[in-house]
Amino acid sequence: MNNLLALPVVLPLLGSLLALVWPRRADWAGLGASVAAFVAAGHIGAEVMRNATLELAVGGWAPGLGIALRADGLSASLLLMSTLVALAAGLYATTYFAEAQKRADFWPLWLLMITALHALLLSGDLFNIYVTLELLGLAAVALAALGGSRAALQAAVRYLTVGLLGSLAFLTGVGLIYAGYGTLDMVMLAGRVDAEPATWVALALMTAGLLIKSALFPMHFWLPSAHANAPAPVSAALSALVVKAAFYLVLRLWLDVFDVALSQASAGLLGLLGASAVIWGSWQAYRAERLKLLAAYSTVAQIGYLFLFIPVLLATEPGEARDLLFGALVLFALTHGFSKSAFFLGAGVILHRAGHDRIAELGGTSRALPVTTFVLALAGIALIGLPPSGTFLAKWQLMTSAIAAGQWLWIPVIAIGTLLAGAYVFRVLGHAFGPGEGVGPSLAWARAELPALLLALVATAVLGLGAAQVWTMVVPGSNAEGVSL
Amino acid sequence: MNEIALSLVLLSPFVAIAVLLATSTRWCLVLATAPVLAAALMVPVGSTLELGWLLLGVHFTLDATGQLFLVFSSLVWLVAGIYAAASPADPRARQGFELLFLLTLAGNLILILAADMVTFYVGFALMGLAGYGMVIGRRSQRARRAGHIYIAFTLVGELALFSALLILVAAADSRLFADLSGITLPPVAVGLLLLGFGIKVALPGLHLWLPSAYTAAPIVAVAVLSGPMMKAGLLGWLRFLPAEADGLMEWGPVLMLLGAAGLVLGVWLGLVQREPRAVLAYSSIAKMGLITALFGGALKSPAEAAPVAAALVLFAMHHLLVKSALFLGVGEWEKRGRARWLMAGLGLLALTMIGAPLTGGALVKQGLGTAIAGDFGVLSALLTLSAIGTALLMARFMWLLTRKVVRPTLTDSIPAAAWLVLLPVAFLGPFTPFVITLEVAGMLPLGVFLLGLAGMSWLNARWPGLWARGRSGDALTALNRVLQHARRRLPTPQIQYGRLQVALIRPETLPAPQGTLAGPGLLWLALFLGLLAATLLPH
Amino acid sequence: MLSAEIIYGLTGVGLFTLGLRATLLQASLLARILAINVCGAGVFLMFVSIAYQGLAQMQVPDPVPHALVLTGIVVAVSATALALALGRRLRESKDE
Amino acid sequence: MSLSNSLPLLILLSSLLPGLAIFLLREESFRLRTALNLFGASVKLILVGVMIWGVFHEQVYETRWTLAPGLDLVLHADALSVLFVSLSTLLWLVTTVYAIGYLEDSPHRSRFFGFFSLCVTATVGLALAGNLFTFVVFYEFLTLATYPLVAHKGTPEAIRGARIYLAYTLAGGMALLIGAVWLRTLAGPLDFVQGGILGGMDHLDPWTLRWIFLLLIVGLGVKAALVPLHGWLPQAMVAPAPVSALLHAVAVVKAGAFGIVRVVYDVYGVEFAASLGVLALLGAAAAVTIIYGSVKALSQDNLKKRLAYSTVSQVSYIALGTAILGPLATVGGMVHLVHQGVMKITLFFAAGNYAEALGVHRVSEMDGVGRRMPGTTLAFTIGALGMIGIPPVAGFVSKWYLGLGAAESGAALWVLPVLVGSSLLNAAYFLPILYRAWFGQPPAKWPGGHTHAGRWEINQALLWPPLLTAGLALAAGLFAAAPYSPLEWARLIAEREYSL
Amino acid sequence: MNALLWMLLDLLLAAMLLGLGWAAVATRDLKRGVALFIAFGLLLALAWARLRAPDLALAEAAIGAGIAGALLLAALRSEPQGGQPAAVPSRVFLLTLNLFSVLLAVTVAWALLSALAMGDSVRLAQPVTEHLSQSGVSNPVTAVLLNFRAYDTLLELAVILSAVLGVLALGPARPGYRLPGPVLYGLIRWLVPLLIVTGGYLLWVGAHAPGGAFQAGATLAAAAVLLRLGGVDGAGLPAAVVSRWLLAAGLLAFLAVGLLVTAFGYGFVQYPPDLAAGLILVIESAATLSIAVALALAYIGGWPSRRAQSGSLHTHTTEGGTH
Repeated sequence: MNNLLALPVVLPLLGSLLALVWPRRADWAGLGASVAAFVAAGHIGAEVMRNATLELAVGGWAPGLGIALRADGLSASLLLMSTLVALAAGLYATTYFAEAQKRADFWPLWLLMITALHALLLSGDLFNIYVTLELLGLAAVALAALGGSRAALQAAVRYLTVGLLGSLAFLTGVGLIYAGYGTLDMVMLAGRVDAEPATWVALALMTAGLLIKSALFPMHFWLPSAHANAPAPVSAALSALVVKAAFYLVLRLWLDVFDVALSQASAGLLGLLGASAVIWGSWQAYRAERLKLLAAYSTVAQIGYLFLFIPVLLATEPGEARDLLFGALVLFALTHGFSKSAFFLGAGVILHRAGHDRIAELGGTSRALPVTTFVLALAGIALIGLPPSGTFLAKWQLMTSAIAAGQWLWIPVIAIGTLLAGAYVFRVLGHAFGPGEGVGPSLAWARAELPALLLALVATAVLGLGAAQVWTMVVPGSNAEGVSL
Repeated sequence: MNEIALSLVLLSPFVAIAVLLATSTRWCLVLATAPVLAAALMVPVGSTLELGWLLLGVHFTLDATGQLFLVFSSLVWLVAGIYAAASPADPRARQGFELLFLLTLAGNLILILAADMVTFYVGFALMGLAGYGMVIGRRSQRARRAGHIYIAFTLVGELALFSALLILVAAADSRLFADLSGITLPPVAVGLLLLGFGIKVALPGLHLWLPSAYTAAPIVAVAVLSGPMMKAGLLGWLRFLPAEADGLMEWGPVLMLLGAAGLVLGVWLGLVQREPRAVLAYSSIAKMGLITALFGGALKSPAEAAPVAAALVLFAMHHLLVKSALFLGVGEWEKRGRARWLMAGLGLLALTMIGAPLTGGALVKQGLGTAIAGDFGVLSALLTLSAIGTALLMARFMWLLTRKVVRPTLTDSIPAAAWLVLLPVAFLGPFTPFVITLEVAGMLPLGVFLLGLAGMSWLNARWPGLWARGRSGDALTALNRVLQHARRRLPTPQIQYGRLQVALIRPETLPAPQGTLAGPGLLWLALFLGLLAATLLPH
Repeated sequence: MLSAEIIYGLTGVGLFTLGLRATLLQASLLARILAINVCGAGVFLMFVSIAYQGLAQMQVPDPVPHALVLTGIVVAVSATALALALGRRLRESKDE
Repeated sequence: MSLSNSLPLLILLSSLLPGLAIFLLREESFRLRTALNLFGASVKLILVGVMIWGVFHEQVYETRWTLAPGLDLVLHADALSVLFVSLSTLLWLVTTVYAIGYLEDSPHRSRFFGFFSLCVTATVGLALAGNLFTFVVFYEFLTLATYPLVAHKGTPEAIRGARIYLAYTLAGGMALLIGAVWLRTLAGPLDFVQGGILGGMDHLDPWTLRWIFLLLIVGLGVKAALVPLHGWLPQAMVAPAPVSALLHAVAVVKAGAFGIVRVVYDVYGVEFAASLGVLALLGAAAAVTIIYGSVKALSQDNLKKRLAYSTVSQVSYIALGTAILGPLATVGGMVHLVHQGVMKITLFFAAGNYAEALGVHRVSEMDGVGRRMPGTTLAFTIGALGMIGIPPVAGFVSKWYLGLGAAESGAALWVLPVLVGSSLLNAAYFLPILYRAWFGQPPAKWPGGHTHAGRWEINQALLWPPLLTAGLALAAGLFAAAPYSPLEWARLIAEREYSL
Repeated sequence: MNALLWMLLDLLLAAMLLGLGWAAVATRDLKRGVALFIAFGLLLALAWARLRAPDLALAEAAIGAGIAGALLLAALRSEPQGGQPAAVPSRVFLLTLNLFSVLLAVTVAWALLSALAMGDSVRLAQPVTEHLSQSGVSNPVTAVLLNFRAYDTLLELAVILSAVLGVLALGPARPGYRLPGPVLYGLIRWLVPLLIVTGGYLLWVGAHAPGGAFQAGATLAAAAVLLRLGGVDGAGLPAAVVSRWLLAAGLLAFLAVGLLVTAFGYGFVQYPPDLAAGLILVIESAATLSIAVALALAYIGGWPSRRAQSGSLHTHTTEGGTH
């Protein structure tokens, strides 16, 4: 009976309710809840490191009849990331939204979204996951619309519609599964599923639904407009967390639940889509004229990388090699989460200061906002996948496994993607270093810039040098020792 | 003791440089050269000096040949030094002339005393490059051009030498000259050596730098160029191509041929020159041609090599002295015009040059004659030929001196004095026991010399301006052309951005009704079916 | 002899499909939302027919799918509300 | 935490921490920044001194940090790394002094010096890298640290140059990465071992190994500016003089060359590489580069560009020495690693001084600079003569051993003409400069530059560094045979590599 | 015979569902579409009843058809007449789309049939009936909703909340309707209390018979809708401050209970068996209020303007709310 697992869901929910009933105290309620959730997530992470997986049967009913919450390395690490990113982005939001009214609107929705994320990451029940998906989708759409601009609204509408389609497809799959196997609990299901029509179709439906939500090429069409037009903190969360949640589900279903029904061919298809996403997304990012649009497209590309892992994972024999690759996958997801949120926050700062985020007119930013420029650079390093960022290690491992598995196709894809990433990141930096007016203080705007800086540092330094910890968390029993001092 | 003496010899130029930089007095030239001469006379043959920590490990030694070179060279350097120090300052030539003079001297001394190839090379390079500064001493347009030509040739020579060295060291697995005699010298190396030193000794074809340099450079520079520096080339051959080493015999004829060519070329071109300096320059070419030929002879028959070499060295030393003295005299002449005592001195030098009786020249030539008596038919023929040629050249030289009118410019007397000191030594040549001998070998050139003078004055009276066609220091622009050619711009590769064409379609822009989700939706359905198919296929 | 669950199940599938298709083809937001609701109704119908199958052994139908569908209906109506509000706001922004 | 496993880390930190601290300094706090810089540099110098002594006495220094299971970040000190470390450390100190003088009262000095220190950190990391993975890490890190330096001026051409630099180096880094990963899948953790690690593994397919070698060399060749991967180098000339100096002498270009050495000697093993026949390829590439670079240099009127192309040519001597089988050539290549650095940095310092004091950027403007700035020009002269290979300057020693190695191994006799030809070309593009500088007629008025009042020809912080490095270049040649000289280190490396 | 009759009835109903559904989404005229959709909803309720799911029948009638219909009708008001000009897809495209849709339908049907044919059809019905006694309620659906899978319901309330907050964040409500004629007004006065009472009843009865928080909340919301139609802009909602509390009430109660029990050593949302009935009732009543307010606000489309807050009937409404 481990009630700890409920906290990451309950705390933000409480926070949102408090923020709802005390609009004037919204900031405090929000930040308090975020911090509390972060602490809880930290505890869960520690627990998971100690003994592999945690489970909570909500209501005391055995999984199957009741709903089970579970945390293993994967969900725990993602949980940690989401709490930290949420905290930083929330802190930034307190300065991003000038007028109190906006903040009063923002906080409850924001915390509901966080609630949904955590619920999704911890849930062990297929239908419950559907509910969290819907909660996540609605809250995200509402937040994306907060910008209020016409473009934002249009994007939000489209986001909502495709999101609903995706969830319906997922729900249909759930129905088929329930019809076939009479349970919704994923662990029980893993024991029962077999290679049968119901399984295949259900898997295809759920995956297809999730692919829309995770914006895998060519289902990314809704993402750039939605992410680029949302308020900066929201964009950060959308790109860093929400999209990844859908991917997390794909991973869960494919690796833990339906592995018997899978085939290398289907994994290969996902891989191909991922590859196209890498190339196309990076290219679009390079062509983008606005900073936030660039970031959004880069998300498309990075999601592609995540899907590249899947065929390689399935081709790798279970065992040490596969654990290594899996850890790399998690590391990649984490690094992208942090770096992308940092990038968006930085973009937000620039947008606030310059009144626009047109890349071609960023000249002088490095003088006016040195810290923010530094943030963009750090985040960019992680996006490109250069050392010491965690992405670098992840890519290294991915290439290693791909070569070992003889899947050569991915190597040039990764290479081209990386180079394009370098092109778009340094295109921004080049303009930022370029001539422009105004020399500002070294730290322009502490409450706005520090969160971004924190996230960027985590992505580039902490996750790079401390990456070994990710493996210890994700892979039970792999203990990498630190520096031999 | 010996070490100290040797190091004194080697250090004195650098000490002098220090003094020069500290107090820019010009007499440090003397300061540098005087102790060298002294030491050269004192230091016993066979004394060595090893400096393992220096460069790649440096070995010095003084052997018989080396001593001869050292004594005569340092004598010339001393006189040249005094001459330079005393002669009035040329404002444009000031910068660093002394410095380069001293560096050249240092290089010369190092190479003379070097016992291993690298050290020799270091000295040779130092001498050659610093020499450039002396050549362009006057900065005149002509001097600059001469300097460019000189430096180009010098560099080629040094690099040839460098490569040869590498091969030799690799072959001998040692840097010491001593270890060369044991092995068979790779032909490539020998060829490179001939090239490298051939430039210094002005073999035909490789001589092109010489006339322009001699005519354009300050007289002091020419004096040392024509004397010690030129003979360094010969020393190089003697050091690197020990007759005892195998694989050299077939090179003998080659050298003899080249030498003969040089002799003929020098005489022929020398006769048509209109400047005393140029005539002397070509006579040097001719003389070195003879020396080359003799050296080739020595290589051809290793058995008799030793005596020939010895005589050759004496001969070379004599020429070294006389040629330097002649040039210094010409320098005086250029300043004073036809002063009687000057003309007399030059006459005497001309006589010893042609080896007229009672001169050192006669002695060394006689020594050579005896050394090559035997199966060196060709060589003795060459010897005679050179005697006649030299005589004619000297006649031409003296005649030009007498003909040409130079307006005297006021000068001080110390340089002249220095020259006058050098004069008797040069006249008497190497200090062999002085014997008066009258013999045909000596009379012939004398006769030719006098006839030549007479003939020339007659010809000139008959057809004035006959010699007008002669030109000195002929045009050499090949190297410049090479450089010009290389200067032509090559296209630099520029890398292109944004040209990359991506053949991907945006899912939004399918041929679907706008404003609906139909396009993406279609793709989505396709995706679902694709996934399903992919999952089903294997089962 | 078609059993009820099969009839309604297939009906559900049909509704799901045509709702989906309409969602894709409709240009107007309102119509699209209608279609999505129909689509959802189809899914719910599948669930309920699955539940109905339980009637054979136990005398009551399986209550779990009912609960799920109840949740689903509420979710659907919430989404509809939000979507319509967005659409309204969008139109106003078009007008102003 | 004993010295033996912390020293490499300390050496790294001694430039990393000051660098990071400097970022936080305000623009005005000039003294503090200078103090930090010099403090870091001197501490590093001391630590490196300890390391030199230790390695000479066969001490083992190694820092190991596990990044991921099976992926260790290893800092390890062997003779080769010490050679490079000491070079970069020494020149860092000098360049820092120079940069302080060069950039006085110019904007963004904190940024500049911050990245400057990071750049050196990366270089030292490269030098101390104990396995291929670590090397790749610092190789990329170096790219990042140098980009802002190249772009420092912020002018459009600076940005452009930086972009081109980046395009080349990132691509190269990618090739290197792929090669390294590929090799790792075949051969496991690639710790650098004297004599190589692949020689023993005969189960590997030689053709695979050849391809990997090609990938690695292409990756390293970009930074080492092997033709045709050299395109970025002349463009990077827009950087401020100290940066160019560092780029060409120590950091970027040298990193590539150093990497080639590592791959050939400590990964493949030189004998094994030769048996694969890949060395011939490398040698050919190096030879072509040497000649091409020199020929290009002839046609440059812009002084820094001419120097840049001369770098293209000179650095390939190292690759050449590596490509020739045999200890002597190895010695030549290794020692040139140091010699080229010292000489080239001198040349760039001098070039910087001309630009700073007289506004002279082109060779055609250099008439008579020798009289105006004798000290600088003396340094320049020594450097140039060294580049040509004229004794007793250091360059001669390198060329001597290279040539000797070539002559010794009969197979590589073709190298001699290359050496000779390149030396001739070097002379052809350097001597005219010297001639103008010393013997040319100075113009009535210099193109520009701020006039420096005082008894020195230029701010002392700009005068002494070139003189010092020039002195080093001279000393390195003059006392080549003395203990602890670069040559001796190179010999030591060769002995340990060939286990003589 | 009997079974055959049933089957024919089923087929008829199914056909009508499909027909109505098709008509609703295929029509170009949005008004018609909405009307058809409401009809479709009612028909669906019938189908639920046929499938022995009375709770769903109620919910569908109240929410699916009722509230959703109201929302759609309200939206129609501002929808430009006749909808957007119909976009005509190219022939080939339409063909492909149809083909794919058919394939989708076929595969899903195939899967569904095979799933229905697979193994035991009991599924979770077995454990539910076994544990029903401990759930504190006798209506299995309510048991599942508020006990076995209470966690779902918790999040579901959050879903409603997020939707409403989203609506509220989009800006103020539209102006309401002008005052209607006396007839309708009288009707409203008469209907509203009835609806409120019904809602209270549904909430109460949910424990052992069809009904529950959602149906009840929807009914109350319907009352609010009527009020607004009756010209009360505020739809009888209390002041914003209070409404906020009401919005939060359901979740607050849920969380309070869920966390409180943990203090006594129970798991999260694990009711002590003997208290279960009471706790569930508390939660349900709070949830009812929240749902009602939420749906009402969603219908109004934002916070009603201040003036609207002082609507004629609002005190009455709130009383009813706190029933």
